[in-house]
Amino acid sequence: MPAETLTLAKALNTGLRTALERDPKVLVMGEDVGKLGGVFRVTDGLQKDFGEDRVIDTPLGESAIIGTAIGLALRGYRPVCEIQFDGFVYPAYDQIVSQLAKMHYRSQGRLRMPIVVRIPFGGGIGAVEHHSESPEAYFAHTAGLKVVACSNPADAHWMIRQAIASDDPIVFLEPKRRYWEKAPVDPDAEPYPLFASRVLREGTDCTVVAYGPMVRTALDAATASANEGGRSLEVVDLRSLSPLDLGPVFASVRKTGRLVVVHEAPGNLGLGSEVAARVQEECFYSLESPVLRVGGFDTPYPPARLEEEYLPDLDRLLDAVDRTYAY
Amino acid sequence: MPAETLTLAKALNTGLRTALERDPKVLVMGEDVGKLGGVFRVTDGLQKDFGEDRVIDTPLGESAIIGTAIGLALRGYRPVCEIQFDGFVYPAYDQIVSQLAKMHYRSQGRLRMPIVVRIPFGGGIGAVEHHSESPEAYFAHTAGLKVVACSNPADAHWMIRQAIASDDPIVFLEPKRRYWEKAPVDPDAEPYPLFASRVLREGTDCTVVAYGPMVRTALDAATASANEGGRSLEVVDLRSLSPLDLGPVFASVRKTGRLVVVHEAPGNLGLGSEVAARVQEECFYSLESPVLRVGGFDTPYPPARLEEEYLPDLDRLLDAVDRTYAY
Amino acid sequence: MSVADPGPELIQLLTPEGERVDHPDYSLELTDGEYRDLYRDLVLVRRIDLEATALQRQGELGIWASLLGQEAAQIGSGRAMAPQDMAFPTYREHAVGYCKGVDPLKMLGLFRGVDQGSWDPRESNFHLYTIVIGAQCLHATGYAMGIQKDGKVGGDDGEAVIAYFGDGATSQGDVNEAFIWASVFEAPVVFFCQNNQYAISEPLERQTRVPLYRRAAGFGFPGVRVDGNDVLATLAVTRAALDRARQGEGPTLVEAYTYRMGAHTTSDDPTRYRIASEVEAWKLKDPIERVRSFLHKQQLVDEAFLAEVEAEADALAARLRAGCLAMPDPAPSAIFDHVYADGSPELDAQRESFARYLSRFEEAGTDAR
Amino acid sequence: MSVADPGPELIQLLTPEGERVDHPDYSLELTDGEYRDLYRDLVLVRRIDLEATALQRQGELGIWASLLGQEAAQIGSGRAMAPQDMAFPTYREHAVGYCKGVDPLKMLGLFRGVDQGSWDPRESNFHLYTIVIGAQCLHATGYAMGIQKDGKVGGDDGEAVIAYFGDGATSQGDVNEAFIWASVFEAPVVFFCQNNQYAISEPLERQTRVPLYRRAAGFGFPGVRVDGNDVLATLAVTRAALDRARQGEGPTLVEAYTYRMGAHTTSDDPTRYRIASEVEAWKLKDPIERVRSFLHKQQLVDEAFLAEVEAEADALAARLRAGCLAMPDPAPSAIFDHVYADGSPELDAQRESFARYLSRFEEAGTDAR
Ligand SMILES: Cc1ncc(C[n+]2csc(CCOP(=O)(O)OP(=O)(O)O)c2C)c(N)n1
Ligand SMILES: Cc1ncc(C[n+]2csc(CCOP(=O)(O)OP(=O)(O)O)c2C)c(N)n1
Ligand SMILES: [Mg+2]
Ligand SMILES: [Mg+2]
Repeated sequence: MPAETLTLAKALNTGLRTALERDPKVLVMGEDVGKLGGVFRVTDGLQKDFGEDRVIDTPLGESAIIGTAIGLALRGYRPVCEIQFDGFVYPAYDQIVSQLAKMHYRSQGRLRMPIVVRIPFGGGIGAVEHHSESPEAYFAHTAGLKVVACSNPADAHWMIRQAIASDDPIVFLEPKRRYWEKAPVDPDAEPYPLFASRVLREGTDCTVVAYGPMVRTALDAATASANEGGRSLEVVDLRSLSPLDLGPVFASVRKTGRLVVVHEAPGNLGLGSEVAARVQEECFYSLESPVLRVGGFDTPYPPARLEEEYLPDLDRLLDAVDRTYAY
Repeated sequence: MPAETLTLAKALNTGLRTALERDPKVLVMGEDVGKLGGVFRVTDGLQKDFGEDRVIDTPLGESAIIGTAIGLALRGYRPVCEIQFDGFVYPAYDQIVSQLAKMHYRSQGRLRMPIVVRIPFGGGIGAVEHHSESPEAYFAHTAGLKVVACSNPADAHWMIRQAIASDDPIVFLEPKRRYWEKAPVDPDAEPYPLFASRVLREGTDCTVVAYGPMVRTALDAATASANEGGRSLEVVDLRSLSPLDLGPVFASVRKTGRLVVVHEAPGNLGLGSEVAARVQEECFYSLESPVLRVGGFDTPYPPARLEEEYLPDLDRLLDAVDRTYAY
Repeated sequence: MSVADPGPELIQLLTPEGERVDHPDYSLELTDGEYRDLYRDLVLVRRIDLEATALQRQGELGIWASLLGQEAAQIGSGRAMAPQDMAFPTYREHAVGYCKGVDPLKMLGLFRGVDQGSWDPRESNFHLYTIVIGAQCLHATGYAMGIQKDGKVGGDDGEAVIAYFGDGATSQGDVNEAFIWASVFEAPVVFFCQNNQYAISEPLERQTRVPLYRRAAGFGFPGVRVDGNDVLATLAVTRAALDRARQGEGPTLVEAYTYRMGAHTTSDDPTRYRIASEVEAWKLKDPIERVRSFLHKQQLVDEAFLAEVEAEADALAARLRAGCLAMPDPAPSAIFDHVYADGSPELDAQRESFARYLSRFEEAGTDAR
Repeated sequence: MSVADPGPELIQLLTPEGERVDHPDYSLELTDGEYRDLYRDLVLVRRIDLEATALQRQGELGIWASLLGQEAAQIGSGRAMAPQDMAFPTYREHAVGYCKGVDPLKMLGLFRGVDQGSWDPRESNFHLYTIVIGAQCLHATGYAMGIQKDGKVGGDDGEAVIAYFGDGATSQGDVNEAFIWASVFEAPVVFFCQNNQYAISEPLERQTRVPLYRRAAGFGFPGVRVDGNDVLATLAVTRAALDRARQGEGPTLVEAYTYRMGAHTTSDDPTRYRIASEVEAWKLKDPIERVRSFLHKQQLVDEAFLAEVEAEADALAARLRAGCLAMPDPAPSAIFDHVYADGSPELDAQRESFARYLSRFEEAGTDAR
């Protein structure tokens, strides 16, 4: 297949399709994933082609979606569970943190949990409450889980395939407001490793670390800054939130001496805090200024008409870059 | 009443009793809290004295404990919910993060949630799986909740009373392995503010930040270090994990130039990361070495026979202090 | 028998053709004026719903969850409540809010994205919308336990609670836990399930193999299935259940058998998962038409009355529209309001620093990029 | 009727006095040898339990969850399983594990604190213990769905699953969700509830107002109540339910009506919440005594056989004790083993740095302080 220009949602869809085609043990399950193809159409057409036995419209219960997926995995299946929106994963939290995350450890490696929990996450789509959450830290803090976030169509396609192929339970975060962004996807390319961060743009003045929906924002900020004759930003896409792959970040900070981490989730105990804690430890003598964090405020996600203010944007990001120069 | 020497568990018990006596709207509810008095006897005798209507043995369901407590709060009650062990709070996670934490915000301040969720937390008691967890970061990352942890009998008594009196939902963490430690409790003393950290021991060489069960460890380390003619440690008990009260920590670090944060929870995205991130931001020029974190490893809590190795202890703490001198 | 077949247990007092029928267990005596009022209610709430849908189409609301087809289930149960009774809605009970005296304009705020519920539940006894499926059933049960503790059951001043939820919601753990607690504590709560046959795209068969009302028996309390498109039957059945509750006889599950005539929300495309003929068949059971034909047959209304109701609906729609358009966006600082009752110094600091940040743009006379 | 009264619906094939009785729906034909085997099973698992309790008292186990009084419920259901059937236990099903061929010694590991389950569930078809109440019911249901997908229902090679849980567990959302899924998907799973009358200190009345087996009907599948102290009835009822499941007829709820004769666990003090006379009354229903008197009456056993079983029990207890004492503590590095199937570089780094840290003490010839 040649590279095709796909939306991020469609790139996920083709990734899921490939996985279903290649491994009869792969299942897709969740609310409205079948006939409807999911509320974002990520699973569009899959039930039609793979049948109700493999693409399963489930009863309305997130705990049961994960709990039965665990049972299916024990029986040798590889379930890909869709949680309809970020804010609806919490009823399944117990099954995820107490069962899914611990089964391999508890069983001394005898029982594998090749389960992917797909979650459209983040804000920016003008939705009502519970549809714009960024719960990644709740999962990344949980040993036994792996957590990844894609930021663009090519990664979306490859990362979902790699996540399904992995024998560990993976929380797979999809930047819902980027579902409709397009880019070429080459399904035959050599994939980039799943659990690796990636420098997306080189720069010399300040490192910017982002993931998921904020990667686009970070790249835009870098472009804006460059166009305006401003600072040269190096942008790193974390991609894997747990485990973190900070080698490239350390290298970058040793070069630039400055770091801003950006995410939509509230700053308090967000991924930015972890990155800051590690970078100040590893790069203590390289830092010219403290690591700064730009995140959602430490409030519940506000009503949609306030989300533009709530969410970090290009300006708040560049403001933070400026502030690293004020030290 | 004169000061009495009480165990931490008994100090909580007298605090609950006082709250039940003074406010008829206060309720105690949970699994086995009535006739049995709770598996740690923290609610011992309360049902006998206040009746089944106010001290309620509930059906076995954590989601319902919190969910009905929310309804009771809407009706004007002030429920104190007991979660039997840290590892059993997750079935209630949705009610806690999506409902309890957000109700006041959602209602524009019209609906208050004066609910306390008591959780015995942490390890060190030789228990089986799910009985030794440290879930504080999961709650502290959640805007709308407040999270506190007591470390000694006097604080336990006062903090539970203050938490019950507060109009905000509070996750109240009790260091279960310190339940049996004794100290004088003066129920008439002027209480220290609930949401404030506290310097428990002054020192000059390195600041140590701890909370809950690790406070004892930190104090012991400071004593050991002093006795061995080693470094002089300043020990700060965080007490409030959200909001954080880091003023005293900043002041201490400006004095000592060094900081070690210790907790039982896994290090990745633990409270230590947040403290490190903030301290490097606030005290960038005062730090002589990076902030170091000593925590549980990033694994599930291991079988009991390994917990002594897993849990941070005096040696690992002092080792970290030493390492701050290696920079 | 398919679970989607209502079966003989369906309680009906008014047929789709507008015939008044008797039921051995449920009777209802209404004055002519009360019949007319119910008709007015039905027409007005349908108009509210249509106007809101139109506002969404025009970009004035972000999304709208339509109650089209469920007017009778909501008005019947809403009008069954005494003022002191408390309702816990999902996101679709606009007509119940209307019965509880909440200004429909306020119910638009959440869908417009300017707030997350702006009415005062303590005044209206209509709780805020709950979007997480099933969660409110536990709140309702706890609230009902509070009524008991307040001694407001069994006497003349008895109070009761209704928890609204959908057919899909019956699969959530929380809803089943609410059944258990309500039963064990004999809480004065009515579980009112609007079985509108779908949970977004999923038909009832994905949630149960047996009629939903039967779920209750296994938890130790009665369950009944009522024709949710029959406002009279819904009123009678819900009133009886509320009375039972307020008299201290514990919970009841009412399954209001109805149909979601529109899309799940304005974001949904139901043609992907259901066939037109099904919708057509349900049109014949329209909850308003049957009342209209009853009123006609009984000669309880004349053209003037119908026109008056239409005019009232027009005026209400116009007020809604104007009010919606005039709804101001909240100030950015509102992000920080009401996170905590007792405040938080950390958050105050964030609020201030954000204000400083914004004021820099204002000073510079620029907008955010 | 109190929920704690078993009622006439209790299925029994062997009375507490050791009389064989008939039941219209359940029959059981056993050979003499099979009767004797059941007796041996009961005696051996009680001995395992007593020895473990003793080991805990002596500090060799951190805690123990005793099955005392529930031997028949567990042996009856355990022996009802075919080898290919899969069991999902709580933390109390030691006798089921025994039936599935798991070495009882392995079941001590978790309670000693050296592991969290060290047998291979894929070999024994006995899943690891699940401590979080109710969670395993969903795992069992998912596993049963997998059996369906594998085409292992309805044919000669049919497989089925049992999910074990307690009376308290019926209040958990997960258990109710499992009922829904099993029903909707017609999964080959038997929900086996050991109603031992208590959830720690809380009596059955805190969980339900009606007998638990009735819960099933509302979810669309049969529920039965069997005398859980009657190994024959439990065997017959469970076997029938498993056969139903493996033939593709979907789930069954079996409520095994029994009693927890001991404390909840060795950490518990039941004198705080129940009276001695209740325990005494249940002693008369002892699951082993009734088999013994049946065997005696039928002259199926002689003293030599009984002595042989005793000797076997003694030997087993001795082996358990010796094995338990010899169980080594895991190496500290085991903390880091098996967190991930595919590993994690971060964790490898932590493992290494911890090893370096420990080796410093070793070099210094000191222990941790
Ligand atoms: C816990 C949770 N999971 C998923 C959703 C997404 N969702 C919103 S409405 C809906 C279907 C609800 O169906 P039903 O209970 O029948 O109510 P209806 O919308 O038909 O009135 C779903 C799955 C949600 N809001 N909450
Ligand atoms: C989710 C959860 N909440 C609380 C506990 C603590 N706990 C352990 S056993 C138990 C009682 C269980 O009662 P039941 O289901 O009847 O089983 P039994 O112990 O009687 O066999 C409780 C509350 C737990 N293990 N899991
Ligand atoms: Mg519905
Ligand atoms: Mg029990």
